[in-house]
Amino acid sequence: MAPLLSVEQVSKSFAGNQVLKEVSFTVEPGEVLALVGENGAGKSTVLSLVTGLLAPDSGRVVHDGAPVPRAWSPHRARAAGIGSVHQELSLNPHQSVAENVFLGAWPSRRGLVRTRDLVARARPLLERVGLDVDPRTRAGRLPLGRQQLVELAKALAGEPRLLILDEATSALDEDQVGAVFRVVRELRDQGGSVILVSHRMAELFAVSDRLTVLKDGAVMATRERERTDHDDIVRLMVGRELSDLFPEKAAADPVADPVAPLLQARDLTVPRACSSVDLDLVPGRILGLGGLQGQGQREVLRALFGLDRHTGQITLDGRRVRLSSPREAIRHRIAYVPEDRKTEGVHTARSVRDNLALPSLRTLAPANRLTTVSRTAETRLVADLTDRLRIKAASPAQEARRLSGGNQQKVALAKWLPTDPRVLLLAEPTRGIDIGTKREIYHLLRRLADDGLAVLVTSGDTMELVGLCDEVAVLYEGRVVDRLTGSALTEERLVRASVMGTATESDEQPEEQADDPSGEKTVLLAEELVNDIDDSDRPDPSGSVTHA
Amino acid sequence: MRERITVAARGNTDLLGLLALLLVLLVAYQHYDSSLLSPATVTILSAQFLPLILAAAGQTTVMLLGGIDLSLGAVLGLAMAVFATYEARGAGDVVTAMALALCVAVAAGAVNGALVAYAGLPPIVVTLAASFLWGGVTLVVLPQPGGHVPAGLVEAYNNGWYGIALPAVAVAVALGLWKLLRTTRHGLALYAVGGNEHGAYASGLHTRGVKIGGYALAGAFTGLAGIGLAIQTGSADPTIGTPYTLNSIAASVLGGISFFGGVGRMRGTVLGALVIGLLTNLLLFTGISPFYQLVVQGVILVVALALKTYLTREAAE
Amino acid sequence: MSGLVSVAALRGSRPVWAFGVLAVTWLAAILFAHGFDSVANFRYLVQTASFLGIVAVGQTLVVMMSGIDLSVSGVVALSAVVCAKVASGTGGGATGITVALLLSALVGAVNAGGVVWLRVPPMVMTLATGTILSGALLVYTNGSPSSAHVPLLDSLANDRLLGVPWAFVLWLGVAAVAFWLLHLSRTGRYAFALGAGHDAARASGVPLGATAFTAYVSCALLAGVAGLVLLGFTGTSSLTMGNPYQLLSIASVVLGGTSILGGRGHLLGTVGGALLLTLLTALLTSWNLSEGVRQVVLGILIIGLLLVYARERRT
Amino acid sequence: NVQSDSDSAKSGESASAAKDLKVGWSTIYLTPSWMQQTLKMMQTDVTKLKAAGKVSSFKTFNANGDTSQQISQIRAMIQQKYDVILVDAGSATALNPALEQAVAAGITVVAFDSLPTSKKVVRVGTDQKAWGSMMAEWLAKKLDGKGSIIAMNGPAGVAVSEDRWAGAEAVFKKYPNIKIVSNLHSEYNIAPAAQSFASAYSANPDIDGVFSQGGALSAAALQTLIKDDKKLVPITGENYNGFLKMWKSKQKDGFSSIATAQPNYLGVIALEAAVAKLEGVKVPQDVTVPLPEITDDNLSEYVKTDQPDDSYPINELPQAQIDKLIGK
Ligand SMILES: Nc1ncnc2c1ncn2[C@@H]1O[C@H](COP(=O)(O)OP(=O)(O)OP(=O)(O)O)[C@@H](O)[C@H]1O
Ligand SMILES: Nc1ncnc2c1ncn2[C@@H]1O[C@H](COP(=O)(O)OP(=O)(O)OP(=O)(O)O)[C@@H](O)[C@H]1O
Ligand SMILES: [Mg+2]
Ligand SMILES: [Mg+2]
Repeated sequence: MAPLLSVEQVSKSFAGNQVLKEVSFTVEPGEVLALVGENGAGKSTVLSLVTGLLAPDSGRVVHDGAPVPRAWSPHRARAAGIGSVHQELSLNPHQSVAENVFLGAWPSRRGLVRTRDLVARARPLLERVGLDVDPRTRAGRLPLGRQQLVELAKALAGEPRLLILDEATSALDEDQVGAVFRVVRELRDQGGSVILVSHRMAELFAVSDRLTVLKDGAVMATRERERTDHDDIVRLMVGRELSDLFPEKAAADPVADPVAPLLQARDLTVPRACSSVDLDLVPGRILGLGGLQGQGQREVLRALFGLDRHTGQITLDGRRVRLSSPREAIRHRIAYVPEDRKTEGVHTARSVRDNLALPSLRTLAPANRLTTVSRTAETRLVADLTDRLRIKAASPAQEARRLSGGNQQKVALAKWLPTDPRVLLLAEPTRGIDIGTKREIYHLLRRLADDGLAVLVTSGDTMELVGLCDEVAVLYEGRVVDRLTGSALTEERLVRASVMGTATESDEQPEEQADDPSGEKTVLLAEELVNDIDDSDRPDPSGSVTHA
Repeated sequence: MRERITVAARGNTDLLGLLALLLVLLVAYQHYDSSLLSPATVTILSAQFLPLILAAAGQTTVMLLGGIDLSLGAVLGLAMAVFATYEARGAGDVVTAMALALCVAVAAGAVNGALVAYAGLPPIVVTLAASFLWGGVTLVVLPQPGGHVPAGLVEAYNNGWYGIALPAVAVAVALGLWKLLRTTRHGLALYAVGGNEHGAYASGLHTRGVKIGGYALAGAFTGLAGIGLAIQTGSADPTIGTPYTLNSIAASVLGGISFFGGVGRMRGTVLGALVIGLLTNLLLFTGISPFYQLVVQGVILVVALALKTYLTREAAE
Repeated sequence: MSGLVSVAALRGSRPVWAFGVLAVTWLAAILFAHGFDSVANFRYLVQTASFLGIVAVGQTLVVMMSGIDLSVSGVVALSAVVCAKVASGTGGGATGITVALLLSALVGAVNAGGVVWLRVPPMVMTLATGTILSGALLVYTNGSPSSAHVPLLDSLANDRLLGVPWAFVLWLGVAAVAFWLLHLSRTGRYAFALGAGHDAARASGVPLGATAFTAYVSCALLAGVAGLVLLGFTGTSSLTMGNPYQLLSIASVVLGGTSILGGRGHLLGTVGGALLLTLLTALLTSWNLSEGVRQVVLGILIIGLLLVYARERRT
Repeated sequence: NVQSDSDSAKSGESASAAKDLKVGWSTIYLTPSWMQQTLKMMQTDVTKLKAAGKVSSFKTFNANGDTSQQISQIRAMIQQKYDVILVDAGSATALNPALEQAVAAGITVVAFDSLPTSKKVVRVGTDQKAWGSMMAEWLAKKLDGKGSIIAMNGPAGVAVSEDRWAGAEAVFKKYPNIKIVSNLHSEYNIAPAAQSFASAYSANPDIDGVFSQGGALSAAALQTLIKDDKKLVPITGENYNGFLKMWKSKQKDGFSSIATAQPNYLGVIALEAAVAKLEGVKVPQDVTVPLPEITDDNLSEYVKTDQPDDSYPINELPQAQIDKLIGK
C-alpha cells in the first residue's frame, strides 16, 4: 500500500544555518509514527513543511500519492485532511472554545454562523478529547492543558486522515494524556495516521508503531516499536548511553533530622485558585507540587513570587515578609522560572546575552541605575552561564527565539543563578525538554539544592516528581490533600491522590516503578482510574482559574 | 438563571459603566435642554454624532485586527472631497457620488491593509505615512473648501425627513450590518486574526486576506463618515477630517476596544462616541470658560479610562 | 571571518541603513537638485533638523520602552511660552529656563504616572496631557504669549561654533547623553527589556515605574529644551509652535530604524532619521510641486524607505 | 421664499428689541494671539454695550481647530436661544447648514474674519483676494516687473490662504518676467515657516523678493535674511509686530516692505452690526472692511516696540466709520 505521507530528502536552512539535512520518512495509513529527537533536532521544522507553515529548500513532501503543490499552506493542508496541533498554541484567547474549535472553518447556514450550532457541534468533539468545559467559555480562561485539548478538538474538527501532534501532550496530566491516546488509537483503528512528537518516552512507547529518530537535522534511524527499547532510542537521540536520569535524593530524612525551613507559607490563599496551603521550603531539599492539571499549583508559585495577589503568612528565615511584587521577591532572593517561558521567562526578541544579564544588572552596574553596565563583566557572566548549563546558541548575540525550546528553558533558569537565589521556584521546568537536557536539569537542580537552595517544583509529569523530589505535596481543588515522602513517594500513590483528591492511607505494596522506565504502567493506571471515576466527581478548574 | 445574568453582566462590565455614564450625561443634558427627547433634538444630535460614530466604527475595525489607523482623518477627508466634487460637476446623481466616494475610501483602506499584511510594517507606521499620502490626494482632488451637496439632502439629513432622523437610521443600519457581519465567517475571522494572528494562520485562515478585508471595511465606515460629514455640512473641506483620527481612537478606547486586537465590541464604541459627543456638548451648555474647556476634556478622558481600567481589573480578579 | 560577520551585522543594522539612505539622498540632492551644494544650505539643514531632532531623541527613549508620547507638541509650546513669559516679566532668563524645564519634567512625570499607575494606554494618556496643556497655557497666558530675548537662548539657537550651528552641537550633545542612558546604563537595559516584553521584564525584576518615569521625564525635558531653542530661534513664543513636532518626531524615530513596538533599535538611528526627514522635506520644497502632490510624494517616500529597512520580522 | 419672509418678519418685529441680548461667539481657534486680541477688543465693546443695556451676556466658544465641534457649538447656541451668534468659521463651507438653521430660528448671525460662503448671514470681512493682489502689485512694481521671487503661503487647503494666493497669482500673471521659483506652504507659525523658507532660500539664494501673505511668514523670511547677513530683498508683510519691529530697525539698511492687516476690530464691527440689525438698521449682507495699508512712510504709526512680537498692532476704528460700514 502506498504511504499516506512521505517526506523525501527535505532540507531546510534558516539564515545559513542548516536545520534539516535530507530528511526522509514515511507514514502508512493506520499507523502511529513517533518523531523523536533532542531539542532543536528539527522535529517541528519538518512538521511545518508538512503542514504548510514553511516550504523546504530542497526535497519534497508527498501526500496522498502526489507531491504537495508549491503554494502549500496551512489552509490547503487542512483542506487535504491534515490536522495538526502545533507546539505553540494557536488558539485565540479572546474567542470562545467553540469558536476556536472551528477556527477558520466555522460551519455556517446561509452565510451565518450561529452560536447554537457551534456549541452543539463542538460538544461531541470536546467530549471525544475528554474535555468537560462549556463551549462558550473564553479559551484564554482555560488552563494551558485544557487549551491543548481544545487544540486537539480543533484538529479533529477538520476530520483529518493525518493527525500531527507536536508536543500536544506537554501540558497535560496523566489522565488527559490517556484521553489523547484514546483518540489516537481510535483514529488509527479507523485507518487514519498520526505523527507524534513528545519528550516523554513513556507516551511514545504507549501508542506508537514506529519511531523515527532525528539528530541534528538528520534521520538517525527508524525502528519498529517491538524491536526497540527505551535505552536504544535514547542512545540514538543523544549519541551515548544515559544512565541515572534522576540524581540521588537528599541524604537527610526530614522527620529524623529536621532542618529549619527557609521559607514557610501558612494559610496561603489565592482567590479562586488555592486556599489554606501550608508549605515548608527547606534548604537542600526539593519539594514538588503534584496533582492534576490546574489545581492551583501554578498560582502557589506565582503567589510566592509576588505575581498573584494572595493572603496568608509567609515567613522567610522566621521573619514575616510581604511578597507583593516580583521585585519584592527578588529582593528576598527568590527566583522563579515560569511556566510560560515565551512571555514571562525569556525575552524572545532579545539576545541570549541580554536575557542572561537582565536579573544581574544590579551587580554589573552596582552603584545606581545610571551606572554604565560593565561589558567585560557581562561577557564573563554570559560565557560562564552558557558554559555551566551547556546552552546551545550560535553566539551570545543570537535572539532567544531562535533557540530550541530546551535551550530557551535553560536560559530562563540560568539567568537567575548569578543573583545567588536562596529559593528557587520552578513551574514545569522540563516541559518540552528532551531527555538529555532533562537529565542535565535534574542534576543541576539537585546540585543547587545541595548548595543550600530550597527548591519548589510543579510538574504534570508524575515520574519526574517522584524521581526528582524529596517530598511532594498533592494539590486538589486548591488544597493540599496529601504529602508524600520517602518510600511513600510512589507514582501510584501520587496518581491516586491526585485523581481521588484524598490522602491515601498506607500502601500495602508499593510498586516497583523503577523497573518501568517507560512509565507505561502509570499511563495505563491513569486511564483506568479515569474510567472508574464518575466525571462529576472530578474537579472542574475551568472558570476557577484566572489568568492575571 | 442568576448565574447567566451574572455572567452576562461580567462580560459587559465596562459597557455597563459606560451606559451609566451615558445616562448621567443624558440627565445632565436634559437639565440644560428640556427638549432632549423630542424628535427634532434627536435628529439634530444624531446628525451631529454620525460622523464620529462611523469614524470610530472604522477605527474599531482596525483596532480589532490589532492595528491602529492614523490615516483615518485623511481618508475621511478624501471621501468627503470625492463625494462633494462629483456632485459639483453636475452629474446630479447622489447615489453615484456616494458609491464613488465609498469606493475610494474602501480602496484607500485596502491599500493600508495590503501594506500592513504584505509589507510587514507595523500598522501605526504604515498609517502615519499613509496619512500624508491620502491627505495629499485629498488636496489634489479638492484644493480648497468647496464642492456641493444637494440642498434637499442636506435639509433632510439635518432636520429630518418626514420626521425621521435619517442619521440615526443610517447608524442603526450600519450597526445592524456589522452585527450581521459579526456572525459570518468573515466577522469571526476578523476577531480570530486580531486575537492571535500566527495561530489563525497556522489554523488555515487567510490572514492576509482577512486583514486587507478588515482595513477595507474600516475604509467603508470611514467613507460613510466622510459622506455623512459632507451632507451635514453641505460641502467638503480638505482639512476638516484631521481631528477625527484621534477622536475616533479616544471613542474606541473608551468603548473598551483593546490596543492589542481581538477584544471589544462595536456597541461599546458607539457608546464611547456618544459619551464623547454628549460631553463636549454639555461643556458648551455649562458655560465653562473656553480656556478651561480643553483642560476639562483632557481630564475627563484620563479619569474615565483610569476608572474603567480600575473597575474592569477588579471585576476580572 | 570577523570582518565578514561585522559586514553582515552592519547590513542587518537599521540605523546604518538610515544613515546610508541619508547619505545617498544627500548626494543625490547635491548632484541633481538646485542649491543643495552650498555650505549655507548644509548648515541650515542641520540647524533646522536640530529642533526636530532634539524632540525625536526624547521620543526614542519612550518608544524604546514601547510607549509613545503625543504630548511633546504641548511641552514644546509650554516650555517656550513659560520661559518667554517669565523672562520678559520679572524673572529673567535663567529663572525662565529653569522654570520651563521643571514644568516640562513635571508633564513627563504626569504622563508616566498615568501610564504606570492609572494604566491608561500611553497613546491616550499623552494625548490627554497634550490637550490639558494647551488649555492650561491658554489660561496661563490669558491668550497672549510673550516674546522674549534671552541672550543665552538666542546664541544657542543662532550662533555657531567654528562654523557649526550651536543648535546642532547641542543636539549631538543631547544625543550623546541619551545614547549613554539608553545603550550603556542600567536604566537603558531596563528600557529595552520593558519594550521587548512587559511580563518578562516584570518577572525579571525590572523596575517598571522607575524606568517609565525616566523615559517619559527625559522625553518631556528634551521637548522642553527644543522649545527653548525654538524660542531663541524665533524670539517669540506661541501656543501652537510645537504642533509640527508631534507626528514628525515619531516619524523620525521610525525612519531611524527603531521599532515602534519597542525593544529594538538604536538611538543614533533617530539622528539619521530626523536629518533624513528634514532633508526630504527640503528637497520636496525645492521642487515646484503643488502642496497636495508634495504630501503624496512624501508619504510614498516614507513608506518606500520603511519597506527597504524597517520591516518587522514575523513569527 | 418662506424662510426669508419669516426672517424679515422677525427683524421687523424686533426692531426696537435690542435689549439684553444674549450673544455668543464661536471661533475655530482661540489660541492664536490675533484671536486673543480680537477677543479683548470685543470684550471692551461688550462692556460698553452692557452699560447701554443692549447686551446682557457674551460667551465665547473655542472649537480648537475642530470644525465639527464648531457645528456643535452653533447648534448648542440655537438650542439655548441665543439672540446673536457671531462666528469665525473654521471652514468656508462646512458651517453653512448650521448657520442657516440658526438664521431660520430667528437668530441674528454675523460672521467675521474667516467667512462662510452662505448668503444668509451677515459677513464682516476684508477682501482676501484684494489682500493678495495688493501685496503682489506692490512687489511687482518694486521689482520693475522682473525677477525671481519665493512665495510663502499659509497651510494648503485653507480658504484664507488660497484666496490670498488667488489674488496674488492673478497679478503675477500680468508680469511674465516675475518668476516664482518656489511656492511654499506652511502654518502661520514662525518656526516651521523659517524652516521651509530657509530650505527654499538656500536653493535659490539669488531671489529678488518674497511674496508673503502672513506676518509670521514674513517675519520668518526677514529674520533668516538678517541672521545670515544676506541682502534684504523686499518682503511683503502683515501687521505682525515682530515683523514690523524688524522692518523698522532695518529701514535704515534699505529694507522696504508693505503690509496690511486683518484688523482685529472686525469682531467689534460684527458685534455692532448684529446689535444694529436687531435695532432695525438695514445692515448690508456683506460688510467689506477696507484693508489698512502700512508702508515705509506710516510704519511708525503702527509698530509697537514695547509689545510682544506675537501681537498685531492696530488702531481702533472710529465709531463713525463703524456706523457707516454697517449702514447706520
Ligand atoms: N524561524 C527560525 N529561524 C531560525 N532558526 C530556526 C527557526 N525555527 C527553528 N530554527 C532552528 O532550527 C532548529 C530546529 O528547530 P525545531 O523547532 O525544528 O526543533 P525541535 O526538534 O522541534 O525542537 P524542540 O524539541 O525543542 O521543539 C533549531 O536549532 C532552531 O534554533
Ligand atoms: N500571516 C502570516 N503569518 C505567518 N506566516 C505567514 C503569514 N502570511 C504568510 N506567511 C508565510 O510566511 C512565509 C513568508 O511569506 P512571504 O515570502 O510572502 O513573505 P515576505 O513578504 O517575503 O516576508 P519576508 O521577506 O519577511 O519573508 C510564507 O511561507 C507564507 O506562507
Ligand atoms: Mg519542536
Ligand atoms: Mg520572503
